[in-house]
Amino acid sequence: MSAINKIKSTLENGSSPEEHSKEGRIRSYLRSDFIRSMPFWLPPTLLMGLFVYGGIFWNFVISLTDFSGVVRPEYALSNFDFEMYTRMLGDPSFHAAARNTILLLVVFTLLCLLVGLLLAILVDNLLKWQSILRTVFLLPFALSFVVTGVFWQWMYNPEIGTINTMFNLLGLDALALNWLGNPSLRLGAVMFALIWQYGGYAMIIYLASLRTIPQEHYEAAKVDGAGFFVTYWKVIIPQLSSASVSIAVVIMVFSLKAFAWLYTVFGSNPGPAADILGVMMYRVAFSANQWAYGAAIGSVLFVGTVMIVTPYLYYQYKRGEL
Amino acid sequence: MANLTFDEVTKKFRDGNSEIVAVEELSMEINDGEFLVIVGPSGCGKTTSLRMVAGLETITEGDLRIEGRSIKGRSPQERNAAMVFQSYALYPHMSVRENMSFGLKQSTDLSSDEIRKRVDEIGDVLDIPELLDRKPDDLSGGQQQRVALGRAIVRDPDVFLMDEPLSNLDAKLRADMRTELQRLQEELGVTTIYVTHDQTEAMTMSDRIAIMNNGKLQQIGTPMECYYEPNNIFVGGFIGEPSMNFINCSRDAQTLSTDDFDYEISESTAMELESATNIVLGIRPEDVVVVPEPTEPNDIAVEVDVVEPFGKENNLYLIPRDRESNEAVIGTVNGRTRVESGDTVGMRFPEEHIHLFDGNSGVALRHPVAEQEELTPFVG
Amino acid sequence: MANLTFDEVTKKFRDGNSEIVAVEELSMEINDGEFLVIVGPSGCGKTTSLRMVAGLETITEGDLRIEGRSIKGRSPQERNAAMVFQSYALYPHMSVRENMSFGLKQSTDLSSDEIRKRVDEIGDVLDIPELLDRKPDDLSGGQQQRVALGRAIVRDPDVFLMDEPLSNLDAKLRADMRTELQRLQEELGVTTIYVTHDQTEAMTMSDRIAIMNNGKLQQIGTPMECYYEPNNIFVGGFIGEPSMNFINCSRDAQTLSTDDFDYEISESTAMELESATNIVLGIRPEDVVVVPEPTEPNDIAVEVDVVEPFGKENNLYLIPRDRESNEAVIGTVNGRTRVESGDTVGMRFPEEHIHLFDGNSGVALRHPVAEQEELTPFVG
Amino acid sequence: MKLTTTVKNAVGWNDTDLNERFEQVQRKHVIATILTVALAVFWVSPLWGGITTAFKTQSAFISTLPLTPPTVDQVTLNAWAVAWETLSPTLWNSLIFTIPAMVFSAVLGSFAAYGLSMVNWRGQVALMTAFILAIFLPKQGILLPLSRFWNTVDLEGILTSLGYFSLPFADPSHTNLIILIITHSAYGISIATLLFRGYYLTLNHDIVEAARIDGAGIYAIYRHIILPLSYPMFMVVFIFQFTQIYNEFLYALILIGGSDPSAGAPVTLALAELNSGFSQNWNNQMAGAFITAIPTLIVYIAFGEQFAKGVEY
Amino acid sequence: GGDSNTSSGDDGSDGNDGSSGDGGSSDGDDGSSDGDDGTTTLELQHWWTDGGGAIGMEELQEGFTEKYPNIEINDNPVAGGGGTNLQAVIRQKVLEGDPPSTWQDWPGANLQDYVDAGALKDISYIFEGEIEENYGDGALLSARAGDEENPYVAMPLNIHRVNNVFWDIASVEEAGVDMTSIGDPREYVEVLEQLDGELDIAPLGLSMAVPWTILQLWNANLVGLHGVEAYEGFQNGDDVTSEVEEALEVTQTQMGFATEDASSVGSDAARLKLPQGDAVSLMEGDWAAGNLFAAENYEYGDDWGHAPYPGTDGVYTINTDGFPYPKPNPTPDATDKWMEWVGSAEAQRRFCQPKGAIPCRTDVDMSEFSELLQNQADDYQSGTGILTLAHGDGVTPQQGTSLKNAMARFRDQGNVQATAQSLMDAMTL
Ligand SMILES: Nc1ncnc2c1ncn2[C@@H]1O[C@H](COP(=O)(O)OP(=O)(O)OP(=O)(O)O)[C@@H](O)[C@H]1O
Ligand SMILES: Nc1ncnc2c1ncn2[C@@H]1O[C@H](COP(=O)(O)OP(=O)(O)OP(=O)(O)O)[C@@H](O)[C@H]1O
Ligand SMILES: [Mg+2]
Ligand SMILES: [Mg+2]
Repeated sequence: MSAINKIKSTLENGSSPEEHSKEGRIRSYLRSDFIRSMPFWLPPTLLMGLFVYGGIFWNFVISLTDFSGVVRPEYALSNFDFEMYTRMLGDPSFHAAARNTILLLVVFTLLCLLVGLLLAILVDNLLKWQSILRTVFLLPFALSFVVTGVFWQWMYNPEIGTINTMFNLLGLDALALNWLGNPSLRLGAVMFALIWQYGGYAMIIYLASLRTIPQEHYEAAKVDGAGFFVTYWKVIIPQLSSASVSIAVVIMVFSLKAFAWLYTVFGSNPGPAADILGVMMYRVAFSANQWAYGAAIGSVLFVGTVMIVTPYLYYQYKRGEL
Repeated sequence: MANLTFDEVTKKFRDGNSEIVAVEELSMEINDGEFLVIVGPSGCGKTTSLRMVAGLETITEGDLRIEGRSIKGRSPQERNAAMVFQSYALYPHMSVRENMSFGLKQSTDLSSDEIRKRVDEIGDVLDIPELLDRKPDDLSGGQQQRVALGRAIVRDPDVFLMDEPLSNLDAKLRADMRTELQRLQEELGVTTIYVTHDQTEAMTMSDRIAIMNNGKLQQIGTPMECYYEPNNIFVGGFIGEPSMNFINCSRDAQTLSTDDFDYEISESTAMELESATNIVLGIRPEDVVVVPEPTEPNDIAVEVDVVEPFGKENNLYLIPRDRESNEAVIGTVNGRTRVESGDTVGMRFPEEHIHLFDGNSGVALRHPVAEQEELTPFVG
Repeated sequence: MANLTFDEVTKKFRDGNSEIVAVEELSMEINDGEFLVIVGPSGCGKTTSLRMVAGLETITEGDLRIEGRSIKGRSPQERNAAMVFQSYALYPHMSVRENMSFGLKQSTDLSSDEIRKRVDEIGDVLDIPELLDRKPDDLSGGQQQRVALGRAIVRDPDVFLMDEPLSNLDAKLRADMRTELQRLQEELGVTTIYVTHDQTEAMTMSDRIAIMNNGKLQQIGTPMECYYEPNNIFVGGFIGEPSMNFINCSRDAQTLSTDDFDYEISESTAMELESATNIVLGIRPEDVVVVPEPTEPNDIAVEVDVVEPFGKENNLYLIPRDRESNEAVIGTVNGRTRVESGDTVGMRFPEEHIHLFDGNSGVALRHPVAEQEELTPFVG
Repeated sequence: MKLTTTVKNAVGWNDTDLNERFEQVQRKHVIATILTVALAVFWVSPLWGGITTAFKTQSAFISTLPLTPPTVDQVTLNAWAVAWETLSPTLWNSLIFTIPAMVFSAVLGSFAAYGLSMVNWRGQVALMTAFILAIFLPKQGILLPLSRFWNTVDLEGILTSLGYFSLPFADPSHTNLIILIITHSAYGISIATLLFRGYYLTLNHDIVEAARIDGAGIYAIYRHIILPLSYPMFMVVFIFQFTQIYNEFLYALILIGGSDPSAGAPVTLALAELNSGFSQNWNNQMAGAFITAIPTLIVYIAFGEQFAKGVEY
Repeated sequence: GGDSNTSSGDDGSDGNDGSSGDGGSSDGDDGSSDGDDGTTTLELQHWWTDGGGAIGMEELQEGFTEKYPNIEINDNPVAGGGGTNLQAVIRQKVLEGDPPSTWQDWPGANLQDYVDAGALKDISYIFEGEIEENYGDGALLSARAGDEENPYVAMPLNIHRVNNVFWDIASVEEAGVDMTSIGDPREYVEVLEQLDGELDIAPLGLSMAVPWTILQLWNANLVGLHGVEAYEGFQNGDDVTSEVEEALEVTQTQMGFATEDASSVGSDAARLKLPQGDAVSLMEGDWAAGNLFAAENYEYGDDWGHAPYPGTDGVYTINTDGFPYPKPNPTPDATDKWMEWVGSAEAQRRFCQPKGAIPCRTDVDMSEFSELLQNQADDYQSGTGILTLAHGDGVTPQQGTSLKNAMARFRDQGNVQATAQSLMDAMTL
């Protein structure tokens, strides 16, 4: 049983009803931790509920109307339909954006974990400069997309950009590609830049998690005859799975923020190769004044993300940590 | 299976600017198939010695040889030593079978089938065939311990290295595992170095005990040698539970005097002491004879301060009468003995059972008369 | 300071759909100022019993009374019990002084000055005045243990509750703290319930021992009662180290027979057994008499399988000759005894020292003849 | 040769006992050091490009590569001056709402995590799920409802009727800033709750029980035990939230609707002023980017260690 | 479509009348606040925070406050995203019924949604007379939200010409090409080929990171190849498939001549390719001249040249900036005055000269303007004005978004037929 359940049951049992009379029950109910802990969880719940779920619900209602232009919609049941959702089905822009969004949520998250892990392993094996290099990798995390978007526009410049300059210097001219221009590379380039920005976060959590693995496991593997790579691959990395899950959740949140990066670099029109639902929603609503359609995209995005996160929640629930 | 030689092995750690000498000029020979226990207080360098054999620490000076061939500089993989860690260090994400197979996969060319067969065999030996598909987290402490052993055994190593493998178990289980480990080692006949700070483990399990203190070897010998003929005060105090009683005396010819009493020794004993005047008298609690009242010349009148009952025996904390001293002499009496805190009794140190040490160097000057008794019933 | 009554206390946990009965109809009375040790194997309900007293668990059935007044339904704050946790549970962010003051601040109206004075006092009692301004993380295990004690003592509670407070310490320190705890409790005279699974602690520290198994109380009594007059096989086996030997016998009149040997009992003993035919003979290792060879009628010829040397004594694992059986009888002999694995010797169970239990219910039918001996020297 | 020396210094070799060291400092450390340093150089290169640009004259910018540092006659502080002039009035606004919002979201998140970890009731799992899902809210999707909401709630009127504006420090811009504080707090709660909850799961529950026995109630336990022990996680959440809120653009854009500093506009809106469409002045923009990033960079460099420690739980 | 637009426009103007009554009453409020401290605050939002626009804006405000000292201007810019940020803000505010006094926007069809919502006031009373007479037709059309049927709802301030070609004289001379005599976009393509063959640098500077520049190029090609009729046909939703496709094909070919980094540079970086010597020619709006003028040692006429985009001589593709008049209006009097000021020759002179655009009015003294702008002004007065598709003047927000979206697809996927179809579909939205 997890520690938390123990805490729960202690606190719960500590003053749950023991008296059997009605009066006593009410009294002890009022004294129960459920009631007494209310001041702790109720205000944040209300605030979060109002803004987040109120907003989501409102957004959903808008998606049922025909709201466009700059005339406020009439919220009447008779106006409600799912037209915007059917429209989505036939919209090639939506298909492209949905595909890219899923790719970003899944592939970017995985890559980010991978890079974070590699960085963590490297930093963990340093004898010196650990803390300074750790800070270096974490620095981009502090910056806003408005800034990093511009940086990467330069980095990717096929002529004067750092990336291609580097490849040319290394004699790998074949790899000096048109990163943002070539539609088939664009999304990958976006992910790479995002990894640069968020890899440090993954690294820092992985580092923390690596520290919890007893030194004996490395030594046992060594004595067992495993080399450096086998030790990590077979012994260490599998033990990081729960850290990976929790990093993945946060990284997925970040991947939704790719909106700001794309918006900085491509405006509201990254093209089908890199369009994502967040950008499309903004474009549709705030450039084309098609609020209802934008709202519908927003609802789909939220539900879709939730579906991707559900396995995580279930995993947490199974482990009794929800 | 091999013999192992420590040749003046020294290990220094750099700690900032200072140097820590963890092991100092350790020399000993461990015979093929022997079960050697290294014992000593915390920080005395036991683990470090073991890890040098495993190849997890480098050797600063001296040499280590297996079957006469130096293993200095070889990587752990090349040493064919198997290690059991105090924390077990089982890989939590692998099943028991995978844990046990891992070393074989990494360091041998055996086919999966052979590995499977071997693991099954060892599983049988250790009586854990039904656990093979579980994860370590689903096992009890004792079962984990067994798996950790299995992981070492399965590799059929030249040397077993065990670092306090039983210290995470509770008393009962520890006693069981002790016997089992011993039986297994005998069966397999693999040269074994076993590290512990628990002298009971050292006594009961080992062929020979190596006692270390402050990085230095104090004594190496069979349990009985170490118990009955400790080289010095340290060994005398460390081996045996409860500890040997030590009494500081000044000697004048055949008289050992303390503030509380005088103790006359025989001439032959006195001769063994040569010219030493600063003497520590050592006597084990079970050798202290408690009598209803002092009758013989050397008997001392004492008060029973505390009675610690263990069932079969009681430990009496005896304080010389009319003394404020808190330094009690512990004497063991039969568990059925009617004696209570506050009683006044006599305490006797039979001369044939006393140890005498040089008070300055701590070196043993005289051991009890070596007497191996014929079978006599135990009168606890 | 108060007496404490368990009145048919039952605790059930819901675990999914099934129910776990952690404690079943536990009734006992703990006297004012008494030191009661609850002992039993893992999972027997010791901790649960303690936590019910603390108010950390509710009581499913039955009642708990302090000084005759039910404390059921009262919150922990209202019970005036202090608890020492196995993990110490010191507040890591508070200094030792703050740790000790916290309870007083929360549950009394004492002024800061009074609290300070009281903490200083207790600091002196525990000999930790110089630690008061340190943080727990800067203390050694033993010091932390002392602070945890201090935190409990300072509140001057009606009851002390301690859940395996020494199990995180190493053997030597544990032995020291044992004595100290006992001394303190005697000094303060606070009713104390102490939970452990270590029978040595139970024996040496307690006024009385309560032995639990499977949620049920097996026996409550002084250490000597529990050791010499165990109520049943469980208690007999649990108390004492090494454990009592048990031998299943079938009885025909005055003869107890096993596959290996017959054992004749006296008429008077036979009468105590009444009609029971399925008998378990129990004898403690130190009561087993090992003789060079069988001479008397009840003597059994055995082979020494293993010799476990402890220094002052050896445990011999004795196997009836010509038998494949692995079930050895353990006999303790003097440490100086010359005996080796493989020797053939005789084993004798003196009738005055045997326990006889009903083979079906496990209940004790006959205890050894109660004999408290006068002081005799210990011949280990 | 030079490389070896560098590496030797890096891994702490000195020339004596080199052989011994070579065994101890294994190859993997050397390789790790080389790789990590190379990656680190790559990692900072975009930032480096930004810095060099910010110090270059416009013509130097046109004629040189971003990563080459400016020569003496190409250096100018002009861009910094321009950027500072544009941004400085709004930097303060940013801090005024970022810090309270960071504190509120962290405190409320810690409240929620405590309240939801320490009690057991039927709806608890559902509520926790709701908190976690809330993290995934696409924020572009609720801009419209959000601005509707704040237009319906007449905060200015409320503040006026509360007499807020007669306070000495009050400023009309505070209406907007308070709107931002509340909004960011509300949206930050969910991630803060998640982070705190993960941390509270690792706390030794014996401590809580000890406090109960010591006579502490739910509030006292939070106040005296949980809160002080949450320090490392507060550092993490603070840093996390500071970055997220400070760098946020969309909410401020829609809720404040202009980069007028006296209306409470944050620095992110003002930064956009340096990038106004048809002709972009990179030098100013880069200088602006760095000025904007100063607070977050300070936070990371000063508290990065705490962040790293805090996430170890 | 047009009909219902018109009728809703009528409705709008009905409401307009009603709310000008409202305006009157709030006017009264204003008056009372006038009485209090004698000043009114005009809230002005725009995105000119940098470069020539910022200087022009300063001039504009300065002139206004000189003229109306008791009207204070609350200068509240929303920069970034080439105006999209401001537009997002304004739409929110209009939806909330809480617009600023006025704001910078592209007049023309871009305002159609506001007109439909009745959110803009009929300001014919300001236009009638002097302003109407002196404004060019294109500017007046954009003031009517791009639709002759609408009343005047916005005051255009300046005009940019979108159909231009710029070139680097040294390079062109090296290649032996005459940029001024190119007849149409196809010939331009041949010129590009020739440049490509002769020179090491890219023939064309073009930004493809954002789709509006491609849309702008295509727009120019359509007019250059098929004249104003094709443009009008396209705008009216006629079937001009073959014309659209041909223009797309040409555009696609041209994109092939762009600099290698076209897809990752913004429009400003693309313009700088000329002074940097990385590209020979450039199809851009005349705002690009601002960048070229700004480059050191790079002089108009000596180092770089300008001409109308091939085939569009005599056509003036208009991109205006202006100020819509929202209702309800927080400061009707002050906004009236602002509108009058913006419509004045003085204001347009002060603004347009630093901005690098020509005035909407034809009676502004151009003597201090650059030679290039003087030429442009002449062309504006003599040529046919059409509203640009790449910005807001000629298309509604919906149409504009769809056109750009189609172009972004075109850039990535290069499918001429599909793009033509989406482009034409967009215009029927
Ligand atoms: N990596 C290291 N760096 C510096 N000093 C070390 C290192 N490892 C051990 N030491 C020091 O060497 C000495 C011996 O340590 P070692 O671990 O061998 O003791 P031990 O006998 O195993 O003790 P324990 O019973 O506590 O495990 C100690 O003083 C310890 O502090
Ligand atoms: N909160 C709980 N929920 C369900 N079952 C529980 C809970 N707490 C204890 N139990 C069960 O009740 C029984 C008694 O547990 P308890 O902790 O009292 O044992 P214990 O004697 O203290 O054991 P140990 O020596 O291992 O500490 C066990 O079977 C345990 O699994
Ligand atoms: Mg050790
Ligand atoms: Mg327990």
